[in-house]
Amino acid sequence: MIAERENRVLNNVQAINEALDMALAQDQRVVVFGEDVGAMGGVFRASDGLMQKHGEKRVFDTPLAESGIVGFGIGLAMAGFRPVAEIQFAGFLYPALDQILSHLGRMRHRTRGRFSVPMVIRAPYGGGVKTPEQHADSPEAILSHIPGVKVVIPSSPERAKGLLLSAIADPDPVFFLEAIKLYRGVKAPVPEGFFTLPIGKARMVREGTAASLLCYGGMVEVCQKAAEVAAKEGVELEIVDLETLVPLDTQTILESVRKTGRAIVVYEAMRTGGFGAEVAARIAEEALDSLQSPVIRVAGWDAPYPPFSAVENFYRPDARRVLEAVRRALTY
Amino acid sequence: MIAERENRVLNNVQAINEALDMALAQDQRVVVFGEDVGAMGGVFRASDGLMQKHGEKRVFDTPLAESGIVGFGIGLAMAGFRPVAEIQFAGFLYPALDQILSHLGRMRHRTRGRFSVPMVIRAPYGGGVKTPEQHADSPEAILSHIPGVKVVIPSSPERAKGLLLSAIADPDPVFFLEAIKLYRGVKAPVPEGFFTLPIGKARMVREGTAASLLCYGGMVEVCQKAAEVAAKEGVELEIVDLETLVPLDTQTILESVRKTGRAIVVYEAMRTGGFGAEVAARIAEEALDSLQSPVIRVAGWDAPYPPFSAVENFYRPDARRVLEAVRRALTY
Amino acid sequence: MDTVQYLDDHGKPLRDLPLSNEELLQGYRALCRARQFDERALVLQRQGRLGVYPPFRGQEAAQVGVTLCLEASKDWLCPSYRETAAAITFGMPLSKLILSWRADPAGWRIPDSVNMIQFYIPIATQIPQAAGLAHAERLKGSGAVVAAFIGDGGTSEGDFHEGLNFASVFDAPLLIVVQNNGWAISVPTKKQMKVQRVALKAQGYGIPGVVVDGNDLVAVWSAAREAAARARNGEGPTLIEAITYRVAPHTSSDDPGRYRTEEETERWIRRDPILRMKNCLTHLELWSENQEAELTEELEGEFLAAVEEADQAPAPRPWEIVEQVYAEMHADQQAAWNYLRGEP
Amino acid sequence: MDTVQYLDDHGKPLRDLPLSNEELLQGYRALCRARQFDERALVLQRQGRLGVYPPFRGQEAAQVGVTLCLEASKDWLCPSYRETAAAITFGMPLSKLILSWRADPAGWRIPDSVNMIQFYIPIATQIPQAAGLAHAERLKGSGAVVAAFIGDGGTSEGDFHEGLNFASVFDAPLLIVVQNNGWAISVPTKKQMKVQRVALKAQGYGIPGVVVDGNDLVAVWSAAREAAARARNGEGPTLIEAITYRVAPHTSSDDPGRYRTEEETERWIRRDPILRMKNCLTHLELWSENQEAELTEELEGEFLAAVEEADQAPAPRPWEIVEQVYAEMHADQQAAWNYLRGEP
Ligand SMILES: Cc1ncc(C[n+]2csc(CCOP(=O)(O)OP(=O)(O)O)c2C)c(N)n1
Ligand SMILES: Cc1ncc(C[n+]2csc(CCOP(=O)(O)OP(=O)(O)O)c2C)c(N)n1
Ligand SMILES: [Mg+2]
Ligand SMILES: [Mg+2]
Repeated sequence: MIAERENRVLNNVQAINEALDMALAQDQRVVVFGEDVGAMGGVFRASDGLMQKHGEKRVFDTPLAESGIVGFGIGLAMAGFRPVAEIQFAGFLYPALDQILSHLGRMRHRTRGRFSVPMVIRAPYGGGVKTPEQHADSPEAILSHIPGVKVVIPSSPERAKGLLLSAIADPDPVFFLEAIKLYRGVKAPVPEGFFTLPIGKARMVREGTAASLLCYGGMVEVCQKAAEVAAKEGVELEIVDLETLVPLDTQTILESVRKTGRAIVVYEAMRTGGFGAEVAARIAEEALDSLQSPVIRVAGWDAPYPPFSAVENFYRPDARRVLEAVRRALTY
Repeated sequence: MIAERENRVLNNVQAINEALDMALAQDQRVVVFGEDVGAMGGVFRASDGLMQKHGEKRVFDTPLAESGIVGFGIGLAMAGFRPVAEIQFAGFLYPALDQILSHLGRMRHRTRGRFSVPMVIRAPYGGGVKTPEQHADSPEAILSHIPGVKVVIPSSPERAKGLLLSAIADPDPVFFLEAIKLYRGVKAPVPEGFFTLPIGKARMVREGTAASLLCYGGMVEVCQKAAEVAAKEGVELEIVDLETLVPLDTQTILESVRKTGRAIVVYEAMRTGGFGAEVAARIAEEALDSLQSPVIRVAGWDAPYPPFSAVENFYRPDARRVLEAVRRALTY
Repeated sequence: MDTVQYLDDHGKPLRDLPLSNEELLQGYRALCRARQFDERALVLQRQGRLGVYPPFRGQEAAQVGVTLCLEASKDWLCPSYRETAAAITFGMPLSKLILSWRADPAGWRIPDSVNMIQFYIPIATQIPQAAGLAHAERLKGSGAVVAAFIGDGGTSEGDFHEGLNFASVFDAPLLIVVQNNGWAISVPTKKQMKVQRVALKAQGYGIPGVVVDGNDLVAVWSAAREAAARARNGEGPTLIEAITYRVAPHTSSDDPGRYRTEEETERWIRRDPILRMKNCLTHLELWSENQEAELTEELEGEFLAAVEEADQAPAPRPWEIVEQVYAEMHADQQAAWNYLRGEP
Repeated sequence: MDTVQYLDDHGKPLRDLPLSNEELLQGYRALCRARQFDERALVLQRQGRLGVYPPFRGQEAAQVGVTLCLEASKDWLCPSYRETAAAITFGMPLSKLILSWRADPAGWRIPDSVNMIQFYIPIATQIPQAAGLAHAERLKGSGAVVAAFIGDGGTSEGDFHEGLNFASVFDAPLLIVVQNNGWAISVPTKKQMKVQRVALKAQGYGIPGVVVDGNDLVAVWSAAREAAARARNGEGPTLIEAITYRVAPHTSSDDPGRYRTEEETERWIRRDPILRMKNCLTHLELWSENQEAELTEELEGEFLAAVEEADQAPAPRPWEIVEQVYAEMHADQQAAWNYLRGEP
């Protein structure tokens, strides 16, 4: 694809493709690899055209082995490269979790700074588009509990481009999770040229006073829909897109909750142990006195993401469930 | 070892050994396997003497491959066995996480009940005894975010025996994490004979009024020490041992917090995304009005468990840090 | 390594066949039955009456040949997503398979009489489990065998290795069948492994490795039969590499034009396993166009009936999401269940 | 498979040696230096001046022979916890190694001039990383090679397989050295794999597999030299299996009496690699007891100086726990750091 520069309205895949292309052009240390990223350009076409443009040494297919991919990338990084690996779906990060938990985030710590792993691991995640089993998993909570790694989840084409360029330049390992639902679902203007956006900062998506919706990735769109509906009833919801889960921008979250007095955390992973628990915990620790109603989590149920596509939308939070939570909070 | 029946004061390893022995004797479907569990009886001797007693078909060594061990166990379970696998240290569960996340807890759901995996995976976890790198990890939060599995963490010999016998009898997969620090550190009377203790119930360790210490595994001992010190100053702390993280006994937690008005969650894993976040979140959701002070988490820092043994005790929560938290809560 | 082959590229027997005439006919019918399903399933898919579907066209012989050695109520089948042909031959009702590829829970509940585990999505994870199943049967002394299927791409995963190692160390009665179909989505086998033949990997586990012409039903069936006999006899696992080709797209969402030439595909279509088998039967004077017509009609009827049956399955209900996660729902799930029951 | 061997069990050359006299002497010194460290380290451990320590006695030749082919500032060493002898030969300062086994951060900071990654605890995880390092060097055209060590037990892990496959597919300049020392803690090799020789596994990856007498320094060195030359020449990886034995306990906390006979250990002690090499030198009239005494004295002095240096390392400070997790501390870590700084 190599995003058509003249038309600056891009979808998320195009924005990511553009960021990869620029990173490859700018920094000779960048290499892009994974399953089907070469000739095919990735199952979602995120690396479309890049092998053809930058050559097979810099953009290449690997064998079908995720632990191998991540381990190989760690080796490349220690030898001075800037590996950008694609894991085909976030649910296929699991075979790589040993490399991730044992090494990715520990390298700098254990070697006292001699080695670090400036690697980016991109993976599509989340549901909403009737993918086969395990293709809709949202494992961000697991990744966020791993010391030494960063976790970034963009929710718009512009953010995706700027954050991915930051992630590739970052001196530490970064997971870059891309909501499948937003890949082609959203189109928006994206600035041309090279720019970065800060990792570690939450983003105010919409200001409001009635309650804070704290969300990220595919749930931002859902919260926006909910906020629009609520606005028609005169209820002004504030939306904070966490964007970076680790390191988490606690200040922005707390400021919002202190302002609105009500916190609703929205995520599509299984509720128990999800990243929303961490957000809720921080609010309980640091904004207790501002809370006018209990923190509410709107999340996936304590069950696997349904492989049964007809019912997946009853698992994945939608605007209706967010609005129900808002109502509960406001009538508490 | 085969715990000496006459002396009913056992340590945790002996209690576990006794439970395994009884389960093997009682149910021919039970098989015990893992790395070094046979001739050697396990690196902590939990299966000491069991191969000799029950034969090499029922207690056996496997190749050194954790994904293989768990996958193999899943197969055994689907064919009607009751596999009890030992993973040598919880930090070596990581290579098995694909089998665990992809299959262990999904089997019943995906097959709509045709197959289930009544398997127990035992693993020593946690720090405090100067083990080498990665031998002190506490990955319970990751396991607790996996639908379809249960997570049990005993904190005394009696509980270990009764809960392990329940876990083996349970129709669903159970992780059974055993605090290394408590293996030989604690001796206590253990009832003879076969008995089970309920999975899914928290245990009131000590009643009190000033604040609730919510903890599990190796942290129970730490909280007990803190409570003893506080008691001398006339501060009566309540201690709830969660014992089962999944399914979590939220009611017991809430009752305690509603009573004391103060919640301190103690765990030794890395703070961000730890299981204590889930506990804090549930309190923020359901006991907000009872809280007289913010929830406080006392946990490991956002860093790997230090492989540098001289400083590990500054990472792992101790009574002093718990007491500091108590003071903060009480003076809020 | 030598490739076991009984039929030439046109289906003419190269030597005496190790199968009876009845078996040859049974085999051909099984191939046609699978092909019929695959063709019809793609039509359903295009009509929006199926979810993402991974066709197996061209690989029928490799799957059918192995599965004809198994007994559904005793042996085990551990497939990947690609093995619908194996499942059909193993005895899965077609209506269940349609529902299965509709991602419908009714399809995912496999009948008790069929010892098949699910079509696995996470690649290679079935291999250690298959080793465990096989070891279980050995411990029970049941004489049952397990057949696990995997693709050329799947051999790169650690679980492939761990499973083979477990199976070999425990002499588990297991057939590991690698369908080397030349591609893992867009990645050709030569980028997947440096070795020419997957079966060479068997040597690293001290087990027999066999290469068969995967488009030659006679070769597959007889090699699998020998391997199954060894396994039932306590002689442990065999790695069978079936050389074949995926002539269809990877799944109904794939566009092979992005990574391979039509010419390559054409070459393999000429080696079609069903055509070869039909020519073989014709050559042996075991088959007529009349019989062919009858068979086609029969299979069409069977498929249409299966679709009808599948269409009658009640729509899945939202609250099933939290059912069957544990033997008993826990409190949080019960709350979710109640909530979902309240849905319109 | 043939086992490369140059010295008989007593050290007598079986044929012309492929090493110069100087090299033979260099090799012997390196073996003794490693042995000296191992013996002294165990003493320190018993004195409580070292943490858990995994001795390598009996495996010196397998480690030293490979490492003598490497250049520390250019090539890479990827060891498991067992490879202190390799690290010593590669150029790690002894004081650093003492600190390393004291679990002291000062020891874990490897000098910039030494391209060694940490002693890895999670088994087999170094193999895919080594493949990545090797591929990186190939991309850079540096001519560097990577040597990764693993045990017989470690070959069972999926990462061993994935790493070998990546290395072979990318023709990465990598030596995968399996020290088959007969045991993985208490599990004998025959329970670990069905195959007699680990090196047979190389055939599954299309790369050369070599078996060497791991207690014969000449054999190890020359085989590794050939493999390294192939690798530098763009011919890809080699799997080297060094047959050896761990005559000491698994670690300082292990009791081998629980799983193996003393007789077996005795048998291997008689094939001690250092004794064999010394006999070889004596046989070739390259070595005298005088030289031996001098060497011993020199090595003792070196070790004592290293201990002294190590003892001077400042005690690790609590706040180092949260340092070097990221290039920059984030807010939560900064708070932890402040808290830990406030500790008495
Ligand atoms: C662990 C894992 N990684 C990645 C995928 C995505 N994926 C699905 S099929 C496929 C290619 C499989 O190729 P092969 O094993 O040769 O089987 P084939 O499709 O050719 O039958 C990939 C990469 C997956 N399903 N599981
Ligand atoms: C992934 C993993 N699983 C288990 C262990 C525990 N463990 C440490 S050493 C060892 C045996 C290793 O045997 P081998 O690979 O033959 O090496 P050796 O100790 O003989 O040098 C085991 C099981 C570990 N360190 N890592
Ligand atoms: Mg394939
Ligand atoms: Mg060994």
